[in-house]
Amino acid sequence: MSTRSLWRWPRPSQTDEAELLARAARAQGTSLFAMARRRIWRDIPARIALLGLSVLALLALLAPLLPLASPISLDLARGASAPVAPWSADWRGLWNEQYTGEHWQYGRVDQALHELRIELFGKRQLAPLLGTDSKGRDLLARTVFGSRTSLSAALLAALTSLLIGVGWGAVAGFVGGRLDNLMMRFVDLLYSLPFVFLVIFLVTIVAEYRSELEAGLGLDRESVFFIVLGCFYWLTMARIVRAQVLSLRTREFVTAARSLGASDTRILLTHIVPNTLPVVLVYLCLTVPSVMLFEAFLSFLGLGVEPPRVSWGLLAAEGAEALTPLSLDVWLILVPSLCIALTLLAMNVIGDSIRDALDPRMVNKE
Amino acid sequence: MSAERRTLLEVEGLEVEFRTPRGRVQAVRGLDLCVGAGEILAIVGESGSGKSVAQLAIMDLLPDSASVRARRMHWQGQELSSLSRAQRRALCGRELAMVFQDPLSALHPQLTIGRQLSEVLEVHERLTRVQVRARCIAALAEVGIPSPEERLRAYPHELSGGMRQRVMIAMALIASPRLLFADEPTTALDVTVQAQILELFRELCARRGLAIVLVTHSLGVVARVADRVQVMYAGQALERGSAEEVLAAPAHPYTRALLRSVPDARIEGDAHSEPAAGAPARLATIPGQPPDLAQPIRGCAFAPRCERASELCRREAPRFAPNPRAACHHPEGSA
Amino acid sequence: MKRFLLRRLLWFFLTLLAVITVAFALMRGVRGGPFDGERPLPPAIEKNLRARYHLDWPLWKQYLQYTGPLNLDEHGPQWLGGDGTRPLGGVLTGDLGPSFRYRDFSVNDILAQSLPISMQLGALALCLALLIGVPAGIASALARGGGFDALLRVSTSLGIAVPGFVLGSVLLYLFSLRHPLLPVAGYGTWRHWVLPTLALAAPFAAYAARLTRAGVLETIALDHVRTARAKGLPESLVIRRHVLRGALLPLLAWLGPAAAGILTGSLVIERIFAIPGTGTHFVNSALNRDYTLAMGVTIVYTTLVYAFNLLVDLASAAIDPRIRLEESA
Amino acid sequence: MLPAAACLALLGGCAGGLEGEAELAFTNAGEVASLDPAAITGVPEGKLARFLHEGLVIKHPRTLEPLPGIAESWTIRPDGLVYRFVLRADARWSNGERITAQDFVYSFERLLSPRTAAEYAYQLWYVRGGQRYTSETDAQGNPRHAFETVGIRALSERELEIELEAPTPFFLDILGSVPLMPVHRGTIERMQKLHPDSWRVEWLKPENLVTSGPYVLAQRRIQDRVRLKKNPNYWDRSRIAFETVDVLAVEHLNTMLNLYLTGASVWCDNLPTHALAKLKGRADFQPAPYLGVGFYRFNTTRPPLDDKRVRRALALCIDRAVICEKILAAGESPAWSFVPPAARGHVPVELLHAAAAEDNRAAARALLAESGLSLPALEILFATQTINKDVAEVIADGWRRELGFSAKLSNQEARVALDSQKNLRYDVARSSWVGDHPDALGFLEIFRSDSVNNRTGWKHARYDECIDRARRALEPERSALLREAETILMDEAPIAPIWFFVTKNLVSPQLGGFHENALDEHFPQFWHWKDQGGGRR
Repeated sequence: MSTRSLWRWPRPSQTDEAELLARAARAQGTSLFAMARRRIWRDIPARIALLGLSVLALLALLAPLLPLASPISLDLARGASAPVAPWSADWRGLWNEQYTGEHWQYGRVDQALHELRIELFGKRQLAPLLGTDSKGRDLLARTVFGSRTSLSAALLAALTSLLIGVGWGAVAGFVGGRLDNLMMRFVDLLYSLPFVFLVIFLVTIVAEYRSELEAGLGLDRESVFFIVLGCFYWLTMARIVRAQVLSLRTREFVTAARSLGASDTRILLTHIVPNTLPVVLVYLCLTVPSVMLFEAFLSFLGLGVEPPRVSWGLLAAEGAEALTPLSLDVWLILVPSLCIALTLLAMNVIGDSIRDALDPRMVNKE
Repeated sequence: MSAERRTLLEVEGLEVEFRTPRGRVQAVRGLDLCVGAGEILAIVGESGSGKSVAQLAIMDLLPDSASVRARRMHWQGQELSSLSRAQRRALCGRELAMVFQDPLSALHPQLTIGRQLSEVLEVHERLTRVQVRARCIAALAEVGIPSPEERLRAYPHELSGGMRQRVMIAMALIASPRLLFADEPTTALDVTVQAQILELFRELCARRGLAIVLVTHSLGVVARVADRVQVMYAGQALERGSAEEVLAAPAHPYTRALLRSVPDARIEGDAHSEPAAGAPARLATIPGQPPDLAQPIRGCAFAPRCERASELCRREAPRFAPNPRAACHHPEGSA
Repeated sequence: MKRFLLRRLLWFFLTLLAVITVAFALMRGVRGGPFDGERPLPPAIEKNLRARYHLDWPLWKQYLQYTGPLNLDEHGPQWLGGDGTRPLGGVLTGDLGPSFRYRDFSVNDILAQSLPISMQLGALALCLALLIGVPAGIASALARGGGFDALLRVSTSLGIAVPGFVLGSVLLYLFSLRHPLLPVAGYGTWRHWVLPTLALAAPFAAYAARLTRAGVLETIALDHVRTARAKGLPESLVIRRHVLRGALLPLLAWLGPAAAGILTGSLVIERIFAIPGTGTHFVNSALNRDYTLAMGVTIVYTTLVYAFNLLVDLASAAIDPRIRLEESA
Repeated sequence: MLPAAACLALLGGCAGGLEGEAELAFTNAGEVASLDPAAITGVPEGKLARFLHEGLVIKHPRTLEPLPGIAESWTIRPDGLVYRFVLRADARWSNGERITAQDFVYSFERLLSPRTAAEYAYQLWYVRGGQRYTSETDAQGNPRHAFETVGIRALSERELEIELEAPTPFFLDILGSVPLMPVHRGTIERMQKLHPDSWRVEWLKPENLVTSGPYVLAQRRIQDRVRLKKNPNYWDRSRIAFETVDVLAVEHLNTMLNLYLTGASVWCDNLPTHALAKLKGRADFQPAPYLGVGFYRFNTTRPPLDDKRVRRALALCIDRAVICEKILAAGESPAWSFVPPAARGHVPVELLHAAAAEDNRAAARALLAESGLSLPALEILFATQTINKDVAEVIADGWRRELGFSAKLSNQEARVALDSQKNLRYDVARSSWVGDHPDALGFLEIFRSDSVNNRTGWKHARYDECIDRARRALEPERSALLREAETILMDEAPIAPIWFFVTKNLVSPQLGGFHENALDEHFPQFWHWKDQGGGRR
């Protein structure tokens, strides 16, 4: 009885092996993310939300290029005027030639965009379709430019909260024991600090060392302001990631990886952190809206973005001021609030569909 | 098998269909079922054959995405499908009861055992608190739980797997129902505990005249406790009969293939099961895969995997005729 | 259980001490003092003023005077050179010091008057949020995918999305200015409470609805709910006892931080509706550099956050026995 | 359900308001710092104090001329140094005790004493030995000099004599101001003994406070309201028209306006800027000149701002008309001089400027060219408020267009901005000044070289000499000196005056006895409903 018969499957010859490898290459396993992407794409509301947000981001990015009025040029004679009702607008009045070209300090990219806009449109600009505020400034332009601040505030703060929060939570959760307790107590401490003082303190620090910060790190007050916002939002992220890591740490695939000799840091980075991503992503979609609200809240208190820059929060705060029996400028509050609300709605919808897509239990359910 | 057993449940032509993103799936395609008092009917088949879905359909516990149709579904002469959902729900626990596979997740993690037991009595009978406690302790004792009075305040995660399954059974039987559906009750338990639970089922049948519909995929369980057996495949019954008949002389090729794939089962006079000389006893497997229930099935569902499949099998769906024990065009002994 | 409470208390004091220290350093780091005005004071008067509130002492001494049990000024204990009339003082003896801005009151007074109102507004808003949010969440979970579910998901997203002051202003405009049904602002009869409570409760009702919906969807798919039905329990009892109990855990976990959030949220609402709560002091004490009041408010805030988190832990341990208290300390 | 029950309990418990409605209610900007006249700091405190306390004199509601208050009559020695007051026989404290000259001596000593650390103690530094008494203290912070060295003496029960350092024409106005109002010695000392250690000021509590003015304190809740009741023992009680008055503490300008418009308040003294345009021309909104000036300070220590031609050019190139009409929009008038026209007995000296804005711009460009200096990107510093931002934007816009340099806006939190000004850490800074009494000296003295309020780094020997001599001089030499000082100020232009303040009172037309005046001070003694007649003076 030759040993061959023990080996029931014939050993593949060279040509078969090449063919096997080719077939293996073609067969593509669908990773959880790939499946999730397909599910999100099929989820109609999520698709609309994604498209809406990307259009918004594009508009914000190319704002200086668009033929909009200047967001900061005052037209005191006009004062507050109502938006042009779409059905009554005679399209000839859609454009006018009064572009003043005033803008706040632009970075290199914005400056280039602005010059391109001057070449393309010259003095032409869109009429104040969304009306003007009490100082005659074009609300449409201010909303678009405001979206730059609000979106970058949200993204930068969310990014900060992502980096610090996930890092902090992962380490605390993974290491556990005394260090974990200490790190979490620090989080509790930060939770209860008087945030208003913190904002004033950091904003004044920035004002003081403005020149060094701008020259050294290229950070102007605005981006530091966003990072400050971020510093408030990584706390909850850390807590959520820690809870997730605590449960993941005991799972079989981690012990398996450790049994194969993987170092702790390798396990943390390749095994544990990627597995927290679904939860992190969902919470991120919640952080971005709450950062926008916090920025609006600070603007309401006058601690928000530094004039002449503008943000949705500032617009909403100014709009809220205008609501008195004397003035019926309701649109001043509706436009910015609607923008914030729709962005947050889109974020929540995407957050929901990500959670449903990545939740293993939901995979086979309708 | 005594003939005078009153038939409690008669089901004819049970069909269950699920709406899923991948289209409509027929989980049960025309099942007939009847069981009498004091009798254990075992339904055996591979996973996905629709055996659990059938039980849930009769108990009306399927999610909204399922639609259930049957020519007849009689419970003690009463047509079940004519009852309202609330009336069907009222039958559960009082007339029909059910026990599930995984006892840990089937018990409420945050409620004590006593609370989950007394709940059933709260709904079905008017008793004082003292009487309820007494009945609970009696129920736990009946299923063989030691010092039951101490268990009332315990939580599910504080008991072992076997104990938890006993609590499930106590909970199902506390309102003394006539019929118990058991959905693979012993699969999640280790062998020794499995035997005790099966023994418990036999006693309950004898003592209470309880009818049990026992769903399992293990022929060992069938051999140990079942009075009558139905073999299911792809949503249909392929063979039925008394336990001895089906195990000793299986009529349907699928049943024979199932029996061959059981490691220790020895069937005399069957060439396939004798191990080739010198080769290690290899388990016989059934080639191919069960059919995709989302697509319509023509003819016999087992045809693609049946070694006796003929053109007739592929064209025409078999019926329990001429051999009343197997729905097959070429049953055992006829070829 | 006692060991857990004791440990939690110990951690509370440590955190409080850390918060006071960090906040103290923070406040004194910010430029501008409590007595700066558009019209600065003649040097002599400024010197007297700073002496009266010991602002001319070195920082470490001011810190010890503020927190320490011992009173370090001239009324302090004899062995410190004082006349012994008032040996004890500072936060550890419950004395939160004078307010620099509201000279007639001590911080204890201001908090004693304003805290109950803020708590009352917060509690009312939270209860209203639960009363609206939880049933809505359950209903939309049970009618999953239906019209009501979609409607609720949109309205909850909007509820979360609209900033507090916007909602407050709009409600004010509709129900007080355009149709004078309710008083514009102020604090008095129950009618003064309707609009502020609604404005404050809205975002929290939205959150409650979303969390409840997620919780119910998660729990209703569990096996023990099917067992409950198999036992013949009517559907309403199944939902109430078997589904809700598990579903409310995430909601409970969120209640802790939410309760603290209500306090800050009420800040805007109290400003618009002129309600004499503690919210306004959060910001004004910072802007006025009223160090002691700002510190007092911070201590209250920290205590409330800690108390709520403790309550949440105890409640969730009560609901789910598997959560052992030691582990989550 | 637990939340439902809690809801009802809370709703029931929130009828915590005061009993019944007050006859008259008006809004005051936020919670007052204190009711103690010696601890008064700002306008809101003054408004409330004038209900509770009354000093030796009160002021005519329209012309602010001193009128007899607790003092029935007074005589001034020809050299203007000694004032002698005779108190009313029927002047009573709210607890019935007679108000005596000794009460005023005690109150003035308390105001001057370093122990009280009163912010307005310098109001009495015009009295002989006053400044020394407050400033010079021993190690424990007690005054080094005895109070006898200060020129305040009670000649008898009803006669009080005050001796000044130098003749001060506006001293009677000072005596009418809030810090000079008397406090009841008995209550203060009794409360001090009962509660020696508490920070709480017991004698100011509603149940203890004894007052000399038309009303007494009935109830007080922080950030909500102060309820006042008519003082039964006030000497002029027959003329007080209202039994109860509510002073509402409201922070948010919009809320204040809404309360007025819905009739819940009869008067609000500050308005959100966006509402001003819509209120123009209404019967209840008649802004009047107010003794205050808005101006920009130049940091004269930082080149090129050390050259007065550059400063003059910047000052000329501000479009004051647009700012006053469109941004401030409450009827403010453009300011070309520093001392407001509302100051009594002073002819303002204006910055050299032409009538037409275009000519000023041309002159500014010429001045800049003549100085030959180029302007770097100047930074305009202002406290975080929308109104400051808008004014700064218009000015920066004008400088950018006319003088060709971009001005950066830097807003800082209010107190941080002040701190930057004090330490000369700014280029150009927004500032304002409101006088206590309608006299030019109060305005011009802040730019003395060593004055704490200068904050421009500008020093001018002749200017200092004019101010010092004016302090001691009598008319007509005094006003000549002041005019010369303002001429120097306008020539050197360390500051650029921009607008003169106006009052922003929105008052119900039914309220009689309420008149606009330069100091926006209003005395409730004269108030009444117009249709019911009542107190006429």
